[in-house]
Amino acid sequence: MATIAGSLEEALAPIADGCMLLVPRGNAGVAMAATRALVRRGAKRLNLVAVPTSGIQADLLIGSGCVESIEAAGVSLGELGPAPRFAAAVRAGEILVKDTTCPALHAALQASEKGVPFLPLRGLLGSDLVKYRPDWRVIDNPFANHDPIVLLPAIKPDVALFHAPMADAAGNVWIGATRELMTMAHAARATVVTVETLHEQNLLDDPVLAAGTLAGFYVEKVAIAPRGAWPLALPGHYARDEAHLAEYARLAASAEGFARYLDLYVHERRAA
Amino acid sequence: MATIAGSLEEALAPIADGCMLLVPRGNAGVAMAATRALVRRGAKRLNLVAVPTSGIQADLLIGSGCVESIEAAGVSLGELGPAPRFAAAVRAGEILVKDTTCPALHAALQASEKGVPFLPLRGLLGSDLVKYRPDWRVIDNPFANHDPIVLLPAIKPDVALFHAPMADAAGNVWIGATRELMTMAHAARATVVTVETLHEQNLLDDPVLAAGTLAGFYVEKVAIAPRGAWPLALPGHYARDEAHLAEYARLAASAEGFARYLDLYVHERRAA
Amino acid sequence: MSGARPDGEFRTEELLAEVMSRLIGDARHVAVGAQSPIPAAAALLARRRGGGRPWVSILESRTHNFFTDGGRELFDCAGQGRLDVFFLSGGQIDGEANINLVSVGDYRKPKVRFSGSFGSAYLYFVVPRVILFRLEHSRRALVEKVDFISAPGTSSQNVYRPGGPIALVTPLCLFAFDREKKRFRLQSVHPGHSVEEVIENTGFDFDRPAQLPQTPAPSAETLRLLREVVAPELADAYPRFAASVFGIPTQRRSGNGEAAIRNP
Amino acid sequence: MSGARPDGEFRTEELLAEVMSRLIGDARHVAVGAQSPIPAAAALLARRRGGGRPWVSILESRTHNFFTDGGRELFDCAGQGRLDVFFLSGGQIDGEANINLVSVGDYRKPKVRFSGSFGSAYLYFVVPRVILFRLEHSRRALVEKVDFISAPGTSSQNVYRPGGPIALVTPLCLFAFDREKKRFRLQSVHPGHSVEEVIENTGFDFDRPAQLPQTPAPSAETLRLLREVVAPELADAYPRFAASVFGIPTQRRSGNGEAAIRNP
Repeated sequence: MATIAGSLEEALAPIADGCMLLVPRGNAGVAMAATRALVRRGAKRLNLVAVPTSGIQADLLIGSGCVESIEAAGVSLGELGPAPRFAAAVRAGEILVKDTTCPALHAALQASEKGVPFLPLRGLLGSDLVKYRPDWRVIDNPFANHDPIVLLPAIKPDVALFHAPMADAAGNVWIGATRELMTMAHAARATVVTVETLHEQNLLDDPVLAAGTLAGFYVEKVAIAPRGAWPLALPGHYARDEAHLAEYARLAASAEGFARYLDLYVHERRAA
Repeated sequence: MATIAGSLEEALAPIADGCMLLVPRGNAGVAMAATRALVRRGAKRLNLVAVPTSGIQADLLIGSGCVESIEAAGVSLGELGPAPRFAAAVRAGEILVKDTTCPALHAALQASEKGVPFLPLRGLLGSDLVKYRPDWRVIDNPFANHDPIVLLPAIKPDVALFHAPMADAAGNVWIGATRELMTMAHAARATVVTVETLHEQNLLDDPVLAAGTLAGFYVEKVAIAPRGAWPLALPGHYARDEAHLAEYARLAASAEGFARYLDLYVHERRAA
Repeated sequence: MSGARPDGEFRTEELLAEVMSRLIGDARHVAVGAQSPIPAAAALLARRRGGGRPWVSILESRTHNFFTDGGRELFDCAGQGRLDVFFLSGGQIDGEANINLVSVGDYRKPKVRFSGSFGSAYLYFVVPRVILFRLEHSRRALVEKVDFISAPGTSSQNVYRPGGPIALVTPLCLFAFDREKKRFRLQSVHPGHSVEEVIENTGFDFDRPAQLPQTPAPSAETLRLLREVVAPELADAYPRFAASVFGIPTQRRSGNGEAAIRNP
Repeated sequence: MSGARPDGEFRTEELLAEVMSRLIGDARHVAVGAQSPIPAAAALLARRRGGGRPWVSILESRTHNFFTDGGRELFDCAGQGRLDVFFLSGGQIDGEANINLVSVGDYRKPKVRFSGSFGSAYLYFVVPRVILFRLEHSRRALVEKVDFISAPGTSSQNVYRPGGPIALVTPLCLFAFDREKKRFRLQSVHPGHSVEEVIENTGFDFDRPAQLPQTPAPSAETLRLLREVVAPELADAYPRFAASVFGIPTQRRSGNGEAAIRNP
């Protein structure tokens, strides 16, 4: 199904304004080059779903006004502190946050992957998360007596977007042990992937590579974006750019600083 | 956790009489050498759970009187026809069959993997499978109106047993794309694995191998059993021994012939 | 055992593969389960004709199989709405398209025990176009009412069911299934057979048009594709079938660098 | 920035790592989530002392991490009963061990917004021994009642809950948690601090024994292990912490053949 796109911009066409966009956690292959391209394009009203957390990617999109809502178990810059544009937007009531917990997000995606309307999950009871998630249900476990359990409805994203080490001409993508990327692709209607390089052979022909490969069957578009996770890490390939992330944290602490960051690294295309 | 066992027999110690034993489908790494060792040991009252189907492995254990019950979506010799000892034992009422369907087995194992008491599954309604599975429940989907859906209770096996290409000294096992082996190990209390060879490096140190590796954390015992899936295939390593399987099908068609098969290939240890 | 046949002659398996291939239609993804060599041939034939479309997944095949998420992926894929066509058979199939893959007689002490329901109780519900096939066209195979329902042919309105049967292919004929009426309708009778033969050997009642067409024979080009292109591809999943129907030497099954092991 | 310190001196982080390490006890598997460098140090210290036991999983680490089934494996593992110890913090923690990782003030328009609940709302229920930690011991951090319950400290009898809090570690002291009484009990006060200081800076009421012991200082051997063995291992997950507390050069984080990229 997959086609190798001629440009990053072309690959991002399936990410329509207003769509539900699924993105991975910080070290799992975040498509940062693609994210900057979305900001440049002026993407609007994205309903972001982080699997299960996000950092600079969500913060950048929120600060740029691309986001209507975000479902996440956490949004932060890790050791560098809170995600400033996220926190500011929440305080100002500018975005809708659907707070959740990591395993609930994984389970709700697995529900979509399996084509079931919901998945149950232990825990959660008595948490205010349940209070603010009217879409969750509590039932009595039918296999026991007086045993309440939460049911999570399937999350059905329009597009999953991530960055991976390599793809082949058939659109097969090597994701390694970062298996949530596979669940994301199975759960989403369409999947857009940026990769470091194209692999010359078919990834499914080698049983060792195949074990870590998402079939092109699930992939809508692939674009080549070398160092496409920068300034985040692509584990096994490059580390986080700590200096740049610290600069981001410093600049994004204010609206003015954030605008300057965009000028420096996003709109000027110095980072693309 | 895993220790490399000194012998096949030692590795099989966790498979106690009366336990619930989880085994994979025919081309997913069936531990046939281990199965013959179980027959020689005179294993009793096994509650076999096939993921999701079985063939000569289940037939051999049933014919040898090792099996009390079997949960499976299918038991057959594939192109070679029905599984004769299975069919004979069912007709004679000698074993309890818990008929199921492939995705129900996968889902019930995923329930154990996730530590939830049940998983829902579409389909099934109106099938006589539901009629004969009093352990399944039908509820009204709480996210819709008048939308019945089946809930499958988690299957909690005592031991998962399979054969894989290689393990390392830490008990990490390379399973490749045969991911149900990972779910099986996660769902089972203990996992016993036979392998073709020991890999000299730690499998988790190589990101490409790690993508297809089950961590030793989940593995109780590993034994080296070259050609341990014979006469079944170990994909990527050796094919099914069609001639031997045809001989099995022919001999196992009668109780006498089956006894002769055991003499020839199991008790005489010619196959171990 | 056979090999080349005189032009124009064809085996029943070849005719059925052609019939099923036409039923596949404009699918995006066709999957074939266990013990289904003719459907596998049909799917590969459709893919050849479609220039690489549909995607074909053959459960027992290593080469025609893109699944890398284990045994559950086929079913998850179907649950996601990403599987358009599947094939099912049954020890018994009845007039309401219920299929029985479990047993004849009392379930707990059956007269005949079949292999089991495999994925039928799920895939019959979620795959939009399920093609039934039964290679024995007899009153004991095609019955009025199955002894055990592995998967029901139809469901009530409130049951989630985007999928279900569209047709039944046998060595004698092709039936279409009408989900509203819950009945089969005879579509065509295969060359060399008659409607009387179908009626005599069918245990259930079915509809039929006044004028009954004959199933078209496979063209020379179809037969060439089946024998020269499809048959060798089949051999990795169905070595015995490929050998007996198409004369493909059985050693070909151990392709992909796999050496057959004859003795331990 | 620091490096070697005179023998006997220790940093608060080192004391807390030692305290947490003792709390880990005889575990089989300890996991450490996001933004938890001191717990990571504690777990690695316990593993060193235990000669390779417990297994340690550090979420952000590549070397201390055996997970190959994606982001869900940690949680699945805990759900299977295969995770014995986990660490949680909170923007607010209250006297009933409720934790708040979400916000202060009105949820929909908060005064302060924290990062989010991460895995707490699940792991707090299923991990038998959860160790709470809070690096700011103040009345705004340790409150009478949290503004938002990310995860409750206790649950009613009929709620499935094999897990829960056992202790709370702060820079001033160690509290034990009594699940029956739903109250903290002061266990020991760290060297250089007093019970009065603890009372004055704690927003919730707690029990305490008549005679209150001082938390033992880490031994020279513990400090050696932390500085020479644990600290370098920490750097792949927590480069800034390893640099600022233990003086590990930040370039070490890019081990495993990963070159840091300074500029695009």
